[in-house]
Order: sequence, then structure tokens, then C-alpha cells
Amino acid sequence: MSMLDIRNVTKQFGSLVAVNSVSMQVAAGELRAIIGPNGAGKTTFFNMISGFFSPTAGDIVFDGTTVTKLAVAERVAMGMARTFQITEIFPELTVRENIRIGVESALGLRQRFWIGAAQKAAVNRGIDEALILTGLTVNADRLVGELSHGDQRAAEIATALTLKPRLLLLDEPTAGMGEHETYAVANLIRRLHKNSAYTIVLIEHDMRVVFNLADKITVLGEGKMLAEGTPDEIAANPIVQEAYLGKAE
Amino acid sequence: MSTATTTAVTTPVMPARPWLTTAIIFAALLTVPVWLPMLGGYTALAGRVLVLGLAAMSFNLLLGFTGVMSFGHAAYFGLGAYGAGLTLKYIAPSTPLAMVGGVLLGGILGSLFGRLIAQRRGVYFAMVTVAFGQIAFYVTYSWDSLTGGYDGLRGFSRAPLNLGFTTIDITNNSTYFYYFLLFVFAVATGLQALLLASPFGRTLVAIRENERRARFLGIPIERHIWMSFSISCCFTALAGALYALLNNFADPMGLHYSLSGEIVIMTVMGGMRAFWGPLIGAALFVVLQDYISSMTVNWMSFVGLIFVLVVLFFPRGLLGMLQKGTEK
Amino acid sequence: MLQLVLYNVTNGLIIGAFYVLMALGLSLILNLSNVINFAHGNFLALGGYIAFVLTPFLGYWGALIVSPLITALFGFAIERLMIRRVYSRDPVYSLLLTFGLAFIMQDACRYIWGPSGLQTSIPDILSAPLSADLFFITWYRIFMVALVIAAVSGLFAFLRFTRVGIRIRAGTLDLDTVSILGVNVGMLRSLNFAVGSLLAGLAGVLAAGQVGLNPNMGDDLLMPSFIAIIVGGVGSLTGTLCGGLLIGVAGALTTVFWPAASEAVIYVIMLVVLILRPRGLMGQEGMMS
Amino acid sequence: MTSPTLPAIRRRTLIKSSLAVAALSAPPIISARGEVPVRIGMVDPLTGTLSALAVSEVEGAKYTVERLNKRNGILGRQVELLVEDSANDVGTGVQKTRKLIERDKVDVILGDVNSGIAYAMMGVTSELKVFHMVPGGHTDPITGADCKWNTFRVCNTTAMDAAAVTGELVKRFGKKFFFVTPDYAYGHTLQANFIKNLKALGGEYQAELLPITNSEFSATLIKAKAYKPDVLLNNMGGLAQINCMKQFTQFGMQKEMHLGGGLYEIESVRAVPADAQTGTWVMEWWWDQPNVPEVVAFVADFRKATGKTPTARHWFALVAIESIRLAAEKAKSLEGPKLALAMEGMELPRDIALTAGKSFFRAGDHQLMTDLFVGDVHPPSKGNPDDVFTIGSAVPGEVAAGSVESTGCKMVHPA
Repeated sequence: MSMLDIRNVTKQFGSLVAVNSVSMQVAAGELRAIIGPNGAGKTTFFNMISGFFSPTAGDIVFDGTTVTKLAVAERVAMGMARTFQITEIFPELTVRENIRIGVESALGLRQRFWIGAAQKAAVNRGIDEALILTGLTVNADRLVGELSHGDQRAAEIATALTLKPRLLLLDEPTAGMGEHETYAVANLIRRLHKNSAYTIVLIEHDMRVVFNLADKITVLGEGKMLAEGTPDEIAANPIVQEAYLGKAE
Repeated sequence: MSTATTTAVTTPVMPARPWLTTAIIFAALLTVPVWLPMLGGYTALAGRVLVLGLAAMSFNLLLGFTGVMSFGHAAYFGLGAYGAGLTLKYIAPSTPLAMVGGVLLGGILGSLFGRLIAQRRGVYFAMVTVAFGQIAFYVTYSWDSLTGGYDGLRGFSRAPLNLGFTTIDITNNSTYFYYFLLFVFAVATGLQALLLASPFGRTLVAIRENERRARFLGIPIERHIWMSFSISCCFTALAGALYALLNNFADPMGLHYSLSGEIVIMTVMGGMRAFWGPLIGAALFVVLQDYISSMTVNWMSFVGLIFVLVVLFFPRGLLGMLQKGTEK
Repeated sequence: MLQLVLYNVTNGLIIGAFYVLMALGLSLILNLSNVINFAHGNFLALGGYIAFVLTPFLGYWGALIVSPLITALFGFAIERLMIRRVYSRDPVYSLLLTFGLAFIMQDACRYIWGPSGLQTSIPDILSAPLSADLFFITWYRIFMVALVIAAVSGLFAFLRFTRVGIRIRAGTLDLDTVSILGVNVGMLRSLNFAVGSLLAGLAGVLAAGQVGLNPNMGDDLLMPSFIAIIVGGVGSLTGTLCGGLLIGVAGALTTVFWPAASEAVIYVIMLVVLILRPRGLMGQEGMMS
Repeated sequence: MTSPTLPAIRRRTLIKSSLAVAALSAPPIISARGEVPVRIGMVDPLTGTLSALAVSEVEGAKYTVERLNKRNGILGRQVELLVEDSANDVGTGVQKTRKLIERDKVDVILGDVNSGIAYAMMGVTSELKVFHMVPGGHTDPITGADCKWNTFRVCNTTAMDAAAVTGELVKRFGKKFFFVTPDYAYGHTLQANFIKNLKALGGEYQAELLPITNSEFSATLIKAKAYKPDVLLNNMGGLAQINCMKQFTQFGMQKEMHLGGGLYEIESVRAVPADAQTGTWVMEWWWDQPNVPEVVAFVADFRKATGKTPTARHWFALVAIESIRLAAEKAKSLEGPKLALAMEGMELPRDIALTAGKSFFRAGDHQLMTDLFVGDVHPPSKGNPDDVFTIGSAVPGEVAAGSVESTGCKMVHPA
């Protein structure tokens, strides 16, 4: 059974059809990349999956449950986590505090006014795990707002990981990064996928990253699904080439 | 609330040396009856600082630590005062019960209002809170038979504290009453500090720092803003109850939005990102106002000028600047 | 009875027209600059006082025209000197700034013109009642309503047909895009603030003829204006217009049946609207958040 | 209607009075003779809606203190006046009272024009056992149900005003009244007092309660016109009172009924246009009493000293401070309890009472019993801006006040 099953979702804003009847299945443990030229509807598609807004038509099934109309918090509780194109962090807090908020929320402590020693220890373990997994241990006590772009992204991913998500949604994880940082973030994603077996869906512009990481690629264009397949299949697909390079003479 | 504010200040939740700051503040507060008269002050002034300081600190749970701006907090302050006064007048002459009465009245109404407005943000939140505050003002002002209307609620006074083994006379001894205020203040601010250090408190800071990220960590934002609003109202109402005990009187001006504005300026003046900032702001504001209003009838211009100068030149507030200074 | 009701609907529209003048100015500034101008009532008072000073020199009609323009200039200067400095900051700062400004302006009026009320004169022709049967409607009231209608039509025409007006409307919807298109957003905001002040100044001159002048005269109008905006729906000027008229009429109608509740009723309306339709009568979804 | 020179006059007055206040609150100067001066603390709303009245009271107090210091002071000591602004806010008023007593160690407290603040101040003064004089806060309970051993009052109660004016109105115009009353405690009390007196005279009435800050009276006036009363009784206060009268005159209703009410202070009368300078009202003191030589002398002296014609507010402050002097001389002390006892029943000489009738502080409720002047307000006559009132009759205070029992005061002295 697939982890994520999207059935003919459509999103209309007024007269504009941003996403037009797209379907997609992502298997457990898969790393799926979504690509497409600007204005293809990638982010709208992503926002419907994560619950930012509901589709106009169609259904989204997450791990056997229909989540089409559920609010963000409910999807998060079911194990969906995401990052954003522009890094969304708590800039005035340290890396550790950023992660702590995620851990406490994941452990269901978010409305507690008091926690015991055992829970405190569990929280600290969760924080350390996320720090190690993302290689942020050395920067743990620095303010996130002061870190480099790549490290901020890593911190955002670390915070998302605290939720122990069964599905990790990454919106352009390498956007606006230099060569070096892109490499580091791509490596981090690879580790999460290969070593920790996370199911990941990501939107990405950097084709080297996409073709290196993805198990399968979905290509969107003008709100429609253009193609789907392994990196090799996509690379050879004339429709994709046309969408990206324009119609051949 | 958003990352886009250019006044983004890189200060942690608590000052670098929280215990030192706290120790200095309490040492100063404990010795007020000794040093204040020497500087030409008087104990009642310190009482007012404590009460308004508590109100501002309670308000700051919202502004400074949740990133939500209420501009109608005087309403809950005033309701707290009426709650205390009505309890003393109609239920029982007990000072602790009066405080409970004040907190319940301000807290419950604040909580109900909060439920209606938790999904609003920014200036719109502010605007709706002002309007709501004016409803409360209007009702106390008009409900003559219960509240005494325009003339205020009279005919009650704080009762001596009966501790079982002894009775403390806080009715006629202003020094005892000051220490009583200080005790309540310490307990309330202690609770606030614990709250902010708790997981719940951290979710509030998370909402302030980045609402979208907090939402995608599974924090139910509206619910937490509502809870924060309710808690803030309860503490503000407690301050209001103390104000009623201080004056042995409650009047509708205690709910008016001009007092809301003063609470906000105290908070900003002292530093809204610092735990003790609002207290320092309240002290500065109360003393300045007391001094200026004795010197000139045009004190309103000076108070207005304080607002303008703080906003234009000292937006971090006093403690904010000090913290920035020590970090360098 | 029916007659009494009709009388009061008329009266309510007159009062509502006042709220509308105040609230439209507030609303303009709020929509484009995201600032709640707490000093708006003081701009109103200023307009009234300036007209009082000018009347001996320009006569009533001259003062009526010139005073709002001076108020607008003053608003423009205040925006340039102070308010623009806080646009990029947390909204708490703009609130505090206009709040402090309100204190200073009120105190300045008190200092210059005295704490107790001043009376302005209106031309005799305007102070007479329409007729013996319609003794409660003076020509002044008719004149006020006519002027408000003219001002509001003028404002809507300005927003619809002039370059600046169209840009203000566009900026309300999406300021970033407008600035990318090369519009001087700073100047746009200043002009917009000036237009808001102009409306307040006009309201001040009209109010002075009706209830006289005193330093706090704007305070009583500020809260109804907030409520007009909330009820009408933030972001919609038409909403503000309807909100103002609605609460004006509701207040006046209540006077017929339960006079003591005539102030309370506008708060009740706001509560009902917020519970049943949180975005206001004509507000767009999401505008309030 | 309005002269262009008006603002200039106002401005000068205001600056002068604000300077006066500033000077008064400057640090105390030890008097040349070396003894400790008698300190009088005064709390009044110098800012806010009542400021015009408060400024008059402070001027009156300042004049009186200067006059005392030129004579023998109080108990042979110089007198010093310390003024604080209550800003028309209870919390501020209470705080300033504590400041005056605790820090500045004043001997007696005066204030406030706002009855609510005056009442709250009584809590502080009685707690600290300091003598308290309320020169001009009108709410009845101050010398009624909530009376205190240390508090005396100069100005009338609303009950006295209502009783005095009702008789005059019924005698001159008729027994059918229409009340326009603000919907709060003061308005209710005032209306109840009018109705009590009206019923005793066999009258009938209709009443309408309105919000305090009401500015639109047409609906109410339409109802009044339909009722065809002899008198429209305007109980509104401040701006609402004036707007009610303006609309009354604009609608031409003065041809059909008479207008009247309780208090209409000269500070307000002078600030309104001619169409609101009308009706039958109470003046608590009036400067134009040509048959009383003490008044003529005082008015001349006050004008010389301040350039102004004294108002009831000036007189309140004068009576308050001079009475304290008399009581202090009688008690040979400024201690609260002794001063209070000395003042009970004390009769004021005519050069202080400034009226022909008998004036004294009634022991049972601490209320000053003095003549009330009922008469007609009119636009300035003979070009004198202060000549806006003609006395119809003087009603003795005791007649207007009724018995001590009827006030509800039960005076309890400290043990």
C-alpha cells in the first residue's frame, strides 16, 4: 500500500486552475521528487498535501486515511512534516530551543505547564538525536538566525524530524544556496532516505540534486501531470524535454 | 510575529543572568520603605508601580512572549478591580476572596472574548480588542445599580488578613499593605516565569517567532493564543484586583482604552522581550507621570512625548538596550 | 409613531454620515499603511479649531474649504516626519505613536484654545428649521448630509478615476506588486494619510457647527468609527460606509424605544457581527488575519 | 455670536493659571519667620472635562491663601498651598492624596470637583485621620449615606438644588414637568429629588433617561413637545446639557414651555452661545449682591487681585480655607479629629459666608447650610460678560436641605 495516494486533485483560484486533476502514489520509503517549470503548480500541489488549503476536487489519502479536509495540526499529528521554500525557523531561539519545541510538541507535552524529570530526559534525548542526525551538534547553542543558510535549512529539517514523520515534505530544500551548501543539504537528505528510511516528497529546481536523489520523479506543467517515472525514464521523455526546453524545431 | 520585522532583536527568552537581575529587583523592592522616602517618594507610589508593573508583565505574556497585541487590556484590569470590589461589598469582607473574585471576573470574560478573536492578527487583533475593551467599559459605566456607574464602585474596603494564627492589619498600615502587594506580586511573577519556562510557554514563543513553523509542528495556534490570552487576562485581572484594594475603590476609567495604551507603553519602554522589562517600564512611567503632573498641567503633552520618543528612538526599551549592551 | 421612526431614521443617517466621514479616513490609512490612527479624532478637533481661527478672516464658507486642506497638510507632515518611520516595524509601534500623538494634539488644543468649549457660529440661514412641522430638522443638518454625500462621492471618484486613487486601491490589495511596478509607495502613503486627515478635518468643521468645539471632541467619535470599520468589514470602504450608516441609524432608532440604550446598541451590533460573520458585512475572507 | 478676541483672552488666562499651578507646586519655601507653615493640599481635576471648574477652584484657593498670608495666616503661621492634578481619574486622585499626606505632610486636604474622586479620597483621609474639605463635589452621599467624621462640604447637595428650584418653577410656570435626565447615579438622584418636591406640590411629570454623553436630543424633544409640559427640566451635565438647550432653542420650543434645571455654573454659561444662555437655575453663590456690602468689597478686591469676577467655584475654595482657619483657631490645633469637632455647627461670619442669610456647617451631616440663589440665566446684559444671571429668590440652605435624617448620614466619630 502506498504511503501517499493522491487522487485527481484540482485546485482552482477563481478562474485560474492551478492544479488540474493530478494523481500520484508514493510508496513507503520512497523518495519522490516533483519538478516542473515555474508556474507548474508544484507549490499549490504541495500545499494541498500538507494541509495549507483544501483541494477544490479530488482526494488525498495518507497511509490509508483520507485527509483531504483535515487541518494542518491534525495531519501533523498523523505524521506529516514539511519545510518551506523560504526557511521557516524560530530565528531568535537557539538551535536546541528550536528543536526542543518540536520534540515537546511531538511528545504531546505542548499544553503542559510542568514536566517531570523523566519527560525532561526524554525531551533531551529527542533533541540530541535530531542534532546528531542533522550534524548540528556543534551549533546547538547558537541562535538559528545567526547560522549560515545551509545550517538554517538543516535546523529546519531537524525541527521537522522531531515529529518522527512518516512523510517528510521538503519544499525546494536547496533554494538560494551555493554549491557547497547545496551539496551538504543533498547529503543530509540522502542520509535520511538511505540510512533512516524516511518517506520523502520534495520539490526541487536543482536537477543534479533531483536526479541524484530521487527514486521516482513526477513532472508537472501548467497544473497538469506531464510524466512520471524513474530518473532515467524522465531524462529520456520527450514531453519533459519539450516542457523544459521548448518545442524542438 | 513574522520573521520580516526589521526590529528583530536577538535576545533570548530570559536575560543572560536571570538570577542576578531577579535578585537585584527583589532586593530593591524589599527595601522600598527604607530608601524611597529618602529620595522624595512615598510608599503608595511604590504600590502603584507594583500593581501597574504586574499588569504590564501580564500583558507582556501576550505582546512580548506570544507576539499578539491586545490594545484593550485595561478592560480586564478594570474588571479585576470591580470583581474584587463587588466581592468585598456583596459577598464577604475577605481580601483573598476579593482577589479570587477579581481574577474570575476578568479571567472568564477575557477568556470568552479571546475565543472570538483568536484567529485575528496584528492591527486587526488590536482593533477588535480595543472595541471589546470599550464594551466592558461601557457596561460598567452604564450598569448603575451594580457597579455604581459613572461614579465608580464605593462602599468597600480591604479587610485585614487572617492567617489563622495571627491577623495582619493591611487596612491602616501602608507598609504592611505594601509588603502584602509585594508578596502577591512575587507569587504571580513567579508563576509567570514558570509558565514561560514550561513546554506550553515555549509554544507561545514559537508562535511569536514563526507562526507558520509552529503550525507545522502541530501546535494548534488559535487554541494556544486563546489560552495565552486567557492566562494573561487572569493575571491582569489580579493586578486590577490589587488596584481596587489599593484605592478601596473601582471606577470605569480603570477599563478605558487610554489605560490600555499606558500599559502598552510601560511594556515597550521597559523592554518587551525582557521578563522584567514591563516592571521597569511601569516604574519609569509612574514616577515620571507623578513628577510631571505635579509640575505642569500640560503633563499630557509630556506623556505623549514619552510615547513618541520611545517609539522613535528607544524601541527596544530600557532592558532591551542594556541586554544588547552586555552582549557586545 | 411611524412618523417618529422616520424622523429618527433621518437623524440616524445624519449621525451615521459623521461616523462615515471619520471612519473612511481611518479605513483608508488602515488599509494602505496598516496603521490604526488613534489621533484621528484629534485631526477632527484640529479641523474644527482651525476653522474657528479662520472664520474671522475668510468667513464661514472660506474656512469650511480651507480648514480641511490645512488639516490635510498637517496630516501629510506628521506622516512624513513620524509615522513613516514605523511602517516596517511591529504594528505595536505605530499604535503607540499615534496614541502618543493623540495625547499631544489634545493637550495642544487645550493649551491654545482653553479647556472649556468654544462656540462656532454658522450662517443664520443654516440654523433655521425647515418648516414648522419639520422643526427638528434644521437646514444645517441638510447641509451637513449634502456635504458628506459630496465628500464621499468625491472620495470614491478619486479612488476610481485618478492615477493616485487607482494606485492607492491597488496598494491596498498588494503593496509589494505596486512598489515593483515603480510606484513611489512612500509618497502614496503620505498622500493617502493626507486624504484621511482631510476627511477628518471636514468632519471637524461640520461637528463644530453642530456641537461646538472642545479638545476632546474627537474622542466620542473614535470608537463608533472603529466599530463602523469592524462591522462593515476591514478592507472594504463600501463596508465602512454601510457600517457607519448602519450604526448611526441603529443608535437613533433605539432612542425612540429605549433611549438609555442608544449608545449600547452599536456595541451589540458589533458583537453580533463578530459572532455571526467575523469578517464583517463586506469584508473579504482572511483580511482580518 | 463669537468674537475673534475670545481665544486670546482664554489663552492668557490659561497660561496664567497653569503658571500659578506650577508655582504652587514648586518646592516649599520656608517662611521668613522661621516657623513651620500650615500646609493645605488640594487635589483637583486640572485636566479632563472638569478642568474649567477645577481651575477656578484653584484660583480661589490661591487668592485666599495670599490674602491669609497678608493677614495673620492660620494660627499665626504662614499658609502654603500644594496643588495636585487628579486628571479626573480616581486612581490618580487617591495616589496624589497619599502623596500630599505621606510625603508633603500637609495638614488638611481639599478636593475634588469630581465627586467620585472626592469620595475615594475620603477613604484615604479618614484612614490617615486628616481633615478633609470637599469644596465642590456635588453627589449627595458625601454628606449623606457615606458621610465621614473628617469630611465637610461647602457646595450643595443635588437634593438642595432640586428642592430650591422646584418651588420657584412651580410658582412661576406651572406643575407639569418633562425631565431629560442622564442615565447614571447623579442623574437618578437629581431626578428623584425633583420628583419628590414636585409631588409634594401636586405636580405631574414625564421623564426620559438618556446616555450621559448624548448629543442628539431631537427624538426626546419631539416627545417633550407632544407632552406639552409647563417646564422642560434639563438634568444633563456638561456638553450634553448645552446641546440639549441649543437644540431646544433652535427648534423654537422656548415659545411653548419654560426651561429649567438644577445647577448651571457660570463657567459653563460663559462658554455657550446665546441660544443656550437661558432657563431658570440655581447658582450656589452669585457675585452680584448689591445689598451685602461684604460681597461688594470682596468682589472688588478679588477683581483687583486676579482681574476676574469671582464665581461660585472661587467662593467654594475661599469658604473652605477660611472655615479651616476659623475652626483651627477655635480648636487651637490642626489635628483632624479636633478640627472636625470644632467645625461642627460653626457659624460663618458674613465676610466669609458672603451672603445675607445664616451660614453654618450642620453638625449632623457636615454640610454647609447657606443661601441658594434661584433665578434666570440670560445672555450678558449691559455689555458685562459676567452679568448672565438675575437672582429671583434666595432660599435658605436649611429649608432646601431638609432634616439630617433624610440625608441618610449617621456620623460616627473615631474612638
